[in-house]
Amino acid sequence: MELLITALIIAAVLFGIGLYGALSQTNLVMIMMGIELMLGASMINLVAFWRYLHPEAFSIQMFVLIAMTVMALEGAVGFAIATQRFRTSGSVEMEESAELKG
Amino acid sequence: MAPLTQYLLLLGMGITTAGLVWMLYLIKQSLGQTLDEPGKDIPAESGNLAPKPAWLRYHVHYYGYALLFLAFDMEMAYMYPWAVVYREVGILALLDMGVFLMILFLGLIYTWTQLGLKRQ
Amino acid sequence: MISVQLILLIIFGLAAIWFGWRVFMTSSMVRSALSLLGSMVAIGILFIIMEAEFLGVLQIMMMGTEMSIMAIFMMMYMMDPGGLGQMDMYHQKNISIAAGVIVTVLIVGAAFATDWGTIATQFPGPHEQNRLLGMEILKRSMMIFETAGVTILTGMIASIAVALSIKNSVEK
Amino acid sequence: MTPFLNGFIITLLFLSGVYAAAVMERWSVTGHVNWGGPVRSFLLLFAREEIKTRKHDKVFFETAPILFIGVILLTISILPFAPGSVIIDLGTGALFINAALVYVMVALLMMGWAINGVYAMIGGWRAIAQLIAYSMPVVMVLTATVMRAESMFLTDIVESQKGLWNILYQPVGFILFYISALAIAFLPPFDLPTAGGELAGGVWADLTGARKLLFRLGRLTLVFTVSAAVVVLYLGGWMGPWLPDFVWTFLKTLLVAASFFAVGRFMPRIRHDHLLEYNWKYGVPLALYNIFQVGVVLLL
Repeated sequence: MELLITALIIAAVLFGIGLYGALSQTNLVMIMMGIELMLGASMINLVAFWRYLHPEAFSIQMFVLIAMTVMALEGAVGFAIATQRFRTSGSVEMEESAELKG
Repeated sequence: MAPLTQYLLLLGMGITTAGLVWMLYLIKQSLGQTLDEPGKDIPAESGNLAPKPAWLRYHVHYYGYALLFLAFDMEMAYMYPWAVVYREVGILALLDMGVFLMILFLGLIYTWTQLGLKRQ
Repeated sequence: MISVQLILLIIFGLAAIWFGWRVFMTSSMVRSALSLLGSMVAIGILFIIMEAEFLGVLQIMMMGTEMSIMAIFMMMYMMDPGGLGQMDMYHQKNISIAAGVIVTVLIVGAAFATDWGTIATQFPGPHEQNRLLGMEILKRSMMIFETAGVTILTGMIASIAVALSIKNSVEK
Repeated sequence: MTPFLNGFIITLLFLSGVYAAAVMERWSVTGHVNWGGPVRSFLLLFAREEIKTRKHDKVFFETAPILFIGVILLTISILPFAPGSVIIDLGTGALFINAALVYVMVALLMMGWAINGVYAMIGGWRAIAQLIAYSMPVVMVLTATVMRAESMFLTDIVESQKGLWNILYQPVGFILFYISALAIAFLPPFDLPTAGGELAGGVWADLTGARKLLFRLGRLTLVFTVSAAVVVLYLGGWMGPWLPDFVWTFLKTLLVAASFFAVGRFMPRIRHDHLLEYNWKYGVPLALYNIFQVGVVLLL
C-alpha cells in the first residue's frame, strides 16, 4: 500500500511542478517542458496502477505507450510552431503572440 | 536472478563507475595544481583567442530531420512487443505491422516531397 | 515493512522531483532541457523499479533523443541560451505557484482518501510482459495501435507543413 | 561456473579487449603495431595538467565524462560472452543496448556545451545529428533480430542463430547495423563530433588530463562494446567449433573491432548533412525491407 501511495505522491508533486512551469513561463519551449513534466507524472500514475492494482490488465501498458506517443507528437508539433513563430516574428515569447487572440 | 536484483546490480555498476572516476579526479588533484598563465584557459579557435563566450544563438541545419525523427521515433515503442510475438501470431501480425509501417512511410514520403530531407 | 523497492522508489522519486524543479530554476536553456532529461530518466527508472521493465527502458531511450533535440531547438530560438544575462522569463508567478500547490495538495488528498483495495502481489516477469504487451497490441488494442499510427502520421504532416511551408514558398 | 570465476573471466576478457582496441586504434592512425603505446599515452594523459576553459559549465564539465563511460560499462555488462558468462541477462536486452548508447551522444552534447568553445559546441550538435541519423535504422534492424529469436534476451538471440547466423539470414540488416555501429562509436568515416581534420578535435579539442583520458578510454570501450554487440546480434555469439565458447566471442569481437579500424583508414569522412540524407532516404527504406524479408521468411 505504501508503495502505491509513494508513487502517487511523487507523481502529484511532479504534476504540480509541471503545472507551475506551464503557467509561469513566457517562452513556448519552456511551456512545452512543463507539459511534458505533467504527462510524465500521469505516466507514473498509470504504471503504479498497473503494477499494484491490475497486473493482468495490459491495456494500461498500452495506455502508457499512447501517452508516450502524445508526448513525442506534442514535442514535434510544438517545435514546428516555435520554428514558424521564430521565422515570422523573430522570437518564441508567448507574451508577444497577442495577435493570436480571437 | 530476480528482476529487482538485476536492476540493483546495474545501479551498483553505475555507482561504482562514478566512484572510480571520482577517485581518478582526486588522484589527479593530489598530483599537482594547474599553473595560472595568461591565455591558457581560452578555448581553441584556430590560433586566435576566442573573443566571446560561445553560448550564442546558432542555426541548426537539420531541424527538418529532427521534427520528422521525433514523430517517427515512436514507431519503435510498438515494434518491440510486436516482434516478440510475431511468430506466434503469424500472418495477421505481418499485415498489422505492414499497415502501420506503410502509414508511417507515407509521412517520410511527404517530408521528402516537402524538401524536408535536405540541409535547411 | 520497508522494502528495498520503497527505498529505491523514494530515492529516485526525489531525484525526479529535484530535476523537475531545476528545469524552471535555471536561466541556462541547455541546462534546463537536460534537467528535464534527468527528470524523465528518473521517471523511467521509477518504471523499472515498479517492474515495468520494457516501459522503463523505452522511456529512458525515447527521452534521451527527445530532450537532446529540445536542447538544440533551445539553442536555435533563445536570445541567450547560456543564461549569461539573467533574463527574467516569468509572468503571473504567484498565480502559478498557487495553482501548482493547490493541485498537488488536491491530488495527494485524493490519493490518501481513496480506498485502494488489495495490492497485487503476483505479476508477470519482464519477458512475459513483453509477450503479453505484444498480444495486447495485436489482439485487443489492435485498432488503437493502428489509430496511433494515423495519429503519428498526422503529427508528422502537421509539424513538417507548419515548419517548412513558408520557407519553401519563399525559396520558390 | 561460480559467479566469482565468471566475473573474473569477464573482467579479464574485457580489459584485454579494450587494450587490444587501443593498440588497433594506434595502428589505424600510424600504420605500426606498437604494443606499449597505450601505456605511454595513458601515463602522458595521467601526468598532464588539467586545464579548464574559462566560464565552463561546471556541472556538465564534471558529469559528462562519468555519463559517457558509465553508460558504456552498463552496456557491456548485459552483453553475453558465453551461456553462463553474462553479468546481467536483462529481459529487454536488445532495447537496452539501444537505450544506453543514445546517452553516448547526450554525453557528447553535454561536453560540447560545457567547454564554451565554438568548435566543441559544433561538435556537440553534430553528435545529435549523428544520433538522429543512425537511430532509426538501428532500431529497425534490432527488431528484425528480435523477431527471429521471439525474445529480447540477448542469450536467446544468440541461441536463435544456431542453424544459420544472422549475417546470412538477414544480410541487409547486418550491413545497416555494421555501418550504424561505426556511427555509434563515431569512428573515422563518421567521426563528425570529434573530427580531427576539420573541427580541430571538436568535443575533445579543449580537454586535457583526466577528462581527456576518460573520453579516450570510453571511446575504446565503446568500440569494444559495439563490436561485441555486432558479434552477439549477427555473428552467432559464442558459437564455433573446438575452442571454449567465450574464446570464440572474444576472437570474433577483436576481428570486428579490427575491421572497424581498418574501414576508417581507407574511407573519407562524410558530411553530417550527407549522413542524415543517406540514412533517411536509403537506410530507413532498406531497414523496412529487411523487416519485411525476415517476416516473410519466418512465416514460410
